[in-house]
Amino acid sequence: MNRLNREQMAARVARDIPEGAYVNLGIGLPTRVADFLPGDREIFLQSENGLLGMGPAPAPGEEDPELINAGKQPVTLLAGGCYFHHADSFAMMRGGHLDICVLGAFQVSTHGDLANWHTGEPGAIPAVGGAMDLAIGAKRTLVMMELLTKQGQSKLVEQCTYPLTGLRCVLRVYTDLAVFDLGADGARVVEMVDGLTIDDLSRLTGLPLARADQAQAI
Amino acid sequence: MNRLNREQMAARVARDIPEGAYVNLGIGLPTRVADFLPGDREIFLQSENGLLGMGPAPAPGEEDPELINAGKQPVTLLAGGCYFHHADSFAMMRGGHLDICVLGAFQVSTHGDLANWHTGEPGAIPAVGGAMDLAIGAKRTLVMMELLTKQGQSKLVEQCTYPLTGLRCVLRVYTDLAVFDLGADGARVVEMVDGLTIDDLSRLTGLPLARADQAQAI
Amino acid sequence: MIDKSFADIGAAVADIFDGASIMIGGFGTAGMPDELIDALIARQVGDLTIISNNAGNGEAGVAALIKAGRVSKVICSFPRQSDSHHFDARYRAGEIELELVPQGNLAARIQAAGAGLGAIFTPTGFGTLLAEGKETRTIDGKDYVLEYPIGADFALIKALKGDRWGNLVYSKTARNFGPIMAMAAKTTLAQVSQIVPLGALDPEVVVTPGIFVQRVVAVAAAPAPAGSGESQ
Amino acid sequence: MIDKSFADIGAAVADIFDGASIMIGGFGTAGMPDELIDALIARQVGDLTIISNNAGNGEAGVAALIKAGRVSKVICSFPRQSDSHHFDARYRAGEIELELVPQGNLAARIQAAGAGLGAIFTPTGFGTLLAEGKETRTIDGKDYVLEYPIGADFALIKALKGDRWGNLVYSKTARNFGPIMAMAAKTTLAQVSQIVPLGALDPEVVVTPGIFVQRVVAVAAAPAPAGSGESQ
Repeated sequence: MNRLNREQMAARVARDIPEGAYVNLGIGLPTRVADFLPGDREIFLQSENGLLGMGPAPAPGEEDPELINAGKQPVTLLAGGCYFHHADSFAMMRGGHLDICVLGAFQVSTHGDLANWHTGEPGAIPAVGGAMDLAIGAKRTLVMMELLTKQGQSKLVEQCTYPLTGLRCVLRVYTDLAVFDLGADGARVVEMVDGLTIDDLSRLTGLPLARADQAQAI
Repeated sequence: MNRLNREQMAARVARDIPEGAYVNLGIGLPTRVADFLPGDREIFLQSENGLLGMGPAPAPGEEDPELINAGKQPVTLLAGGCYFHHADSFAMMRGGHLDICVLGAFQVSTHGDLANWHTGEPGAIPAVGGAMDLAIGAKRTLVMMELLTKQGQSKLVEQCTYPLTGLRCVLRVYTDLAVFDLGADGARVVEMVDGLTIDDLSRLTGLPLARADQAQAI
Repeated sequence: MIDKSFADIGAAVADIFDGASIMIGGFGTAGMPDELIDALIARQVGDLTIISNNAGNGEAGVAALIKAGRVSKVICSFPRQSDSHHFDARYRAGEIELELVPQGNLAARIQAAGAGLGAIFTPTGFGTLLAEGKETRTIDGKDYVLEYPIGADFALIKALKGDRWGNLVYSKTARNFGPIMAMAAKTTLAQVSQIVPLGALDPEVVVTPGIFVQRVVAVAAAPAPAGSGESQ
Repeated sequence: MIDKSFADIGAAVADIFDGASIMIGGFGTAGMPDELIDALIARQVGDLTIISNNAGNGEAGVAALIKAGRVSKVICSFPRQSDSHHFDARYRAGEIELELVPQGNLAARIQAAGAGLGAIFTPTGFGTLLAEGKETRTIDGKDYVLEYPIGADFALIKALKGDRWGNLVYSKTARNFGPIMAMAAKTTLAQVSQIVPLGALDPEVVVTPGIFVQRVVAVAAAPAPAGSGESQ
């Protein structure tokens, strides 16, 4: 069984981002998707702190403290990119102008609920940032995450137990073992890694899983 | 009795506009106030079609069809002026950022209701423009108008009979015969032209009128 | 490579359909996308809903569209002008429906559509004819009217310069509704005096980011009217 | 002559009072008005409500204000960061109240305050903990939460250049909340790297018109941190 590593997961997501797409890549794992976007495809990366047309990290010594991404890392701006204020930036996100948003998750439910901002632990200081805006604003909200926690529990669930970020907002989940489409009818397996069966996935997740008509190997 | 002409009315209003004020002058008669603002006082004129720091009309031959005021007349921009889009422009007006707005009126009620957009005549095509936004948005909404119609009816009234532009929004009315402060208690006469008495004004307007404590000649 | 520029203005408007809602920028003639409107008139589509500040004046722009009989409804703040005779005639003939919206509500509702808000409580119009039948609420002692977003299938706007990604800058008061209409329409068409190479627009001064613009068409700058000075 | 520039940064903050609500620009350290905050710390006012995206990180800016014990409430979207230890400690000690607001709602509520709206129905947060107890409504099949404007007594923001009328331009992503906070606060203080003569800012590229800015203070541009390139 060829479980995907994080780079392979990022590469798999990148494959589904078409030329011309306006995309926000969430903090953490989704940020890596940028490294796998083919250079011959013009794709517009937005960062919610006010830039569109985000380029790669600057060369060492070229960092500008006033040119950062939402993760507060130094970035660059492509020719043709631009800056704008926070209300315009979130208008892009909430007004349905982004084609794709890729987010990490603690849990995703089979009908598309997302939990990725708060573990709900007592004593934890909550912080939400732009997570809730991203979850509900883009035309397509995608999640990338490992399917199982370190303790082996499925993060794809019937009902999220962590506090929700958004309701019925996730259309597709990319994991290290399979790709799932979500919807009112539940989760359908679009792709699996070699050597895995639907039954295996159902056992690992504890979920009834249907196979998409066009399901194939990742 | 020295009834003020329109230039004198404009000059009278201009006297009350302090240095540093952000001001919108409505279409028509109020536009003339600009001609009487003293040159040594920096006053910021806003036009709702997207400019702040409006200057005088351009010299003949210097008109720019893309540099106009809300009345669609060619204007100029002062050094230090700037352009912005319509939502930001109306945010200035509706968000309480303008200090003073000067409007014309069909009628004003003694408690500050304004009617200046529509005669209510059947068959008239209604047009409101920015009148309702201006009426309610500025810190001080002022009206300048002749006190009487050509038929001798008072335009300062107990209750407006024309369709309203805004409720309880006008603080002061400058007319050719007197200046009135308005409020919940009704109209108080702040100034009158020489040779006029409160009784004369009450008779002309058909209104009970109080004299402001500091009332004086215009 | 993404290139939103259209060499053929007719191709840029080719998918505008019967019954479409169309925002048209401009305040008076400043910022009026006359050439895009002419291209639209050349297509035989009608029953259009036009969202614009005015209902056309003179013979060009929105006035020409109305004259051609393509407009069934106008949403605007100020239809009646000294030279709005084409609108006036169609309106009096009962051929055009008018939804009159205070200018600030128009701007705010367009901006709300672009920003994804569901509705806004606005201060303008409370207690007037234009708020009749609308939900109202007193908030912190002040009265507001509930207004809904205004979006559109298309926006036709005029800018000064654009690039192949759709970034735009404007000229003076011709900016007016352009930036917010670009955000509120599903498909935004911008006519510009000049298409510049990518990167030629300073990223600090782009007014409309390309994400809000789907098509850019260069039109020859109109010759300056007699007696007018620079008109970039 | 109107001159909003202050030579003395202490004089610029001299009327900030106990219990004031203060918006502070910046996203992380980009756009954080450190010098204005230092001047505020030098005054002995407390019980402040801070509205900012973060609750301070490291030792400067909002973190220093919190460390100094001047803050009783924070309204922000993202308080918890790897180096937000001053906030964390005060919060866990029960000394600071936290109102957590999704970032887009924060921006929209600040913008609504500046624009004079009474309330907005926003799509973000519906069905989550952060909308608990709030009014909701389904509009055109989509669910929204009613949110109220956030204004403030003061805004402290950082821009690149300003003039004596208060016009501002910004630098890159340091722009972030500056323009909308300037619109939402009763009194806006902008620190800039340079005060330029009136007319030096192109009227087409002014981001914040002077009407939204009451005071402008020039601060020396910080020396570029070791290993950093240009930092205009």
